[in-house]
Amino acid sequence: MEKVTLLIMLFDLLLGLGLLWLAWQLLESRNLFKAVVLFVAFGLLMALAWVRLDAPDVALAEAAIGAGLTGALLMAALAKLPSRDKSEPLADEKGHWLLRLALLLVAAGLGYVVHSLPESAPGLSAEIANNLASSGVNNPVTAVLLNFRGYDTLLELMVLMLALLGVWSLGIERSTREEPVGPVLTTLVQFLTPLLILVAAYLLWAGADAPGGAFQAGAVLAAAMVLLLLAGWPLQGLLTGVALRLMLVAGPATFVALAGLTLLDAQLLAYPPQHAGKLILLLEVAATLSIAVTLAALFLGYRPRTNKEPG
Amino acid sequence: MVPSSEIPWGALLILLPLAAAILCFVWPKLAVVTGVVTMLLLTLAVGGFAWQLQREGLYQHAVGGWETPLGIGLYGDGLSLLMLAMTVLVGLAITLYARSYFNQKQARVFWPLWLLLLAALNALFLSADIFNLYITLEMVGLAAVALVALKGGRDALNGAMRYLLATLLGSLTYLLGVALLYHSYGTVDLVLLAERIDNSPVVWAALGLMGAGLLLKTALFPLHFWLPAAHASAPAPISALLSALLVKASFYIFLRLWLVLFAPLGGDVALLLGLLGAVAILWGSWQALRQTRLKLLVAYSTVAQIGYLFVAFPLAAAAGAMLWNGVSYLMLSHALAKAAMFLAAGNLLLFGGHDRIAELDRAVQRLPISTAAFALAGVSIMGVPPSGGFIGKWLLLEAAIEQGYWLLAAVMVVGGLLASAYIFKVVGYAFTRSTATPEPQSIPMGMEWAALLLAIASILLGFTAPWVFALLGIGDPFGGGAP
Amino acid sequence: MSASDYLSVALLITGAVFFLAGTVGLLRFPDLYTRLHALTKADNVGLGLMIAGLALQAESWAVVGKLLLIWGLVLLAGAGVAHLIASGALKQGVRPWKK
Amino acid sequence: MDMLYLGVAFFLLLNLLAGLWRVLRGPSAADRMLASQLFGTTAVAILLLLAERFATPALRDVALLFALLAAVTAVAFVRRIGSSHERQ
Repeated sequence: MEKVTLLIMLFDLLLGLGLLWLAWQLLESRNLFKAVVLFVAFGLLMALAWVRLDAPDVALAEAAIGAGLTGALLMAALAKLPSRDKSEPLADEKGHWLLRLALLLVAAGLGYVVHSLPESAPGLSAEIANNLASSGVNNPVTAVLLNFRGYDTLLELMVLMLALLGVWSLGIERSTREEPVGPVLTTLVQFLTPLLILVAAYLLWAGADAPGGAFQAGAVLAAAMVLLLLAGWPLQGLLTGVALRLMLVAGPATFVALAGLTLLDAQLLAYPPQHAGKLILLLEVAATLSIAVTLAALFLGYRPRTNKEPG
Repeated sequence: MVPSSEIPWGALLILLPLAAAILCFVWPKLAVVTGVVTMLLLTLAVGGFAWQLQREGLYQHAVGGWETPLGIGLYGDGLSLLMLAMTVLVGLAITLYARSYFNQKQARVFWPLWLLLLAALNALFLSADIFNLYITLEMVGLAAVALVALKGGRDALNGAMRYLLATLLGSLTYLLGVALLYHSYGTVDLVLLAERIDNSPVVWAALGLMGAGLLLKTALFPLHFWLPAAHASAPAPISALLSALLVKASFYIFLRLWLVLFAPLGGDVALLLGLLGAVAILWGSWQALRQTRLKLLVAYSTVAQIGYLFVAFPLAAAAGAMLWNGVSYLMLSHALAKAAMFLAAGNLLLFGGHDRIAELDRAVQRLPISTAAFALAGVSIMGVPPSGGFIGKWLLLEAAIEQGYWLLAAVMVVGGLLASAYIFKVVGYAFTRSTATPEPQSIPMGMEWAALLLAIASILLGFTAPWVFALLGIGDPFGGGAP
Repeated sequence: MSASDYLSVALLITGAVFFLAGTVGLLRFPDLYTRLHALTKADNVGLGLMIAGLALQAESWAVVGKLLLIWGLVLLAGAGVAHLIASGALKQGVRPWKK
Repeated sequence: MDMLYLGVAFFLLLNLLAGLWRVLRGPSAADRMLASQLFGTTAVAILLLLAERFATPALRDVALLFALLAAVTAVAFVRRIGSSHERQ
């Protein structure tokens, strides 16, 4: 770690205070649209904060999710609210000061505790560096996510699937009328979509050696699909039935199949070292597809009707 | 042919339901068959796991071949086994019940969710890694939220939303604690943490956060506010698994953390937990007695019964492993009895089209199996011999009296009396004729027997204690052995 | 410092000034359309100058390419989005400001 | 040079935070959206400066993502919020 100069400290201080102020403003906002824009700005600053915390992988994920998907998701959700709910005051103010006081106390306590943390964390970096050579990849983050602690990632993919099932348990498609798409939007979308796909592929490929990987790539790919959905492309029509469901489970299914195969050798998720790199790439490709389609389906907000189901 | 002792039962308990969930997600037509077959296979797997545990002792498996702290360790002892067995017993009944309960549209979502929930629970009970536990906890929570929302409509959505907020708050608070511990000790493995941990503000903050998050999910008074609405508004099989299994999952993590991390640090926390437990018993039982709706009554009864689990904490230091055996037994018998009660209540609701207690209208004659199931499960909830509930409560009561905790002992007795009062209130109305008699609906046999079999099991537990305690001792989860 | 370093300094500082101008415009101009105008100056010119300044310092042509790609994207997306927002506002009846 | 990169980044961050006033003030949704577009560009510039200052090429990828994805939120705004306001 290099010497922290005064200017860096000032930058970090401004960033930290800015984040706190933003968080406060957005919680205080009575206007939901304003809160959404503030939340997008919060994501932006948060990505900068991850950069300053030396976590470019997380910064990439935050950029992909925060800048692209969250904003679009929240706006789409806002548009679905009846206008009555938007202007109504959100909650009564009574008793809130007690809650605020309690939260302030918790925050102060946490602040004290974090201050008393050891300066240099013991962590697992040394351990990871020692085993990186036999993990099949060169990016320590990817090694942890898909090899050392791949079991956690397998379960995390299931969490994503659960989230989608949660949304689907709420009911199916309601038709909405959309405005026709103008030439500017069409051109913009036609230009951006291939680029987004290209960048997703780049992030997926880069993940083995540099920050990037399945989650970031999946999020960018999902952004491409969201863009197409917004521009009125009838993706819903293509993404129905077994084909959609197969794409949704590609990642989890590959992971579970691999886990089953390794179990035949009596060791859950232990890859043979000479194939580890290839297996991780396979997992990443499948997971990227699943993550992208799941996020796009979550954006859609309902289960697309299959052809056999009545309207 | 692989010798059966080498079959990796532990890993199969997690992988089987995961694979099955994926299968019925992709092909909804196969959902029911897959669900039932998987449930039977899981029963077999738990049996195999028990046998393996008995022969070889503690189960430990380094996932991916990476030893801790770098990798994740699976870990199983007698307590894990008890929880797995509880899950599979309740799971069998719920599977049998759900087969006829859901319509085609709901089944599409129910089966993958239910199988994922089973996988998450099994993974949770086999984990000794506080971060991995967080993920399983998140899976369990999200699956439950989706299941609560399954019925659709305003009440279900409202219940699901409350549940979502409570469960997210709980797991994020827990995660914050995990982060603090990892930063301070460089590991998320429970066994390694126990070796490295010392008495510092960071540890207290971490344990406080993790504890608060878990207690919120376990719905210990006064953090129970979300439970009655969510548990009562869900469809019957969901209510059953929420009350029987889910609160036990977070309690199990709390107990593990307590046994290996909290307890050695000492402090008055145990007494506080005991007092909260005592208040929960009184408050929950009183509220249950006041309810006019059957499902809300059963839900408040859960709040009270959770209280019993916490009364044990101040007694544990002096009483040793036998007391924890009692707590584990109480967990198991409550799970069976409460699931039976919710399933029976679901039948009564479906039968009469409502669950107003005062209008149960001769349910004893018209729906005898379900009413019997409710009453039998009630016997276990009251803690009357020879039920499973009796064994657990007796061990607690004995310890409280021996150690001179008269107040706690008194609360437990009063709780039992209040429980009898609210159970008899329901049974009483089930005998009498009411004014309004709506057209009754027919109830499939499977749904009635699912409730009755569970209730019978909760009574039979009263005779199996020595055998279960012997299994519980594997790997010495409670330390110190019998007093 | 070499000549290219001096040039970089000048470009970066000029770029920063355009960003300042953009922000001041965003805060002080009287209506949506004039603010839009101020904004695009920061987007196009401000970022353009910054990228030119950084490109002079880049270690490889690949980096220069990536920098130019980023600028191109911001130009395209900025122009497209500005048009969409403005035409949307016009359709909704937000009137341009008149003195 | 390092001082300059950081100095300019700091200056841009100040700019960004000042721009938040427009988000808070409004008055229309479009105004707020515009301000957030400016934040996106500013963040891109800051990231590129930091990438040079700390010699972390990965930050250019973060900047690239911001540049690419800022449009998605804006398009969502135009297509969803823009039309829903008309009905009010």
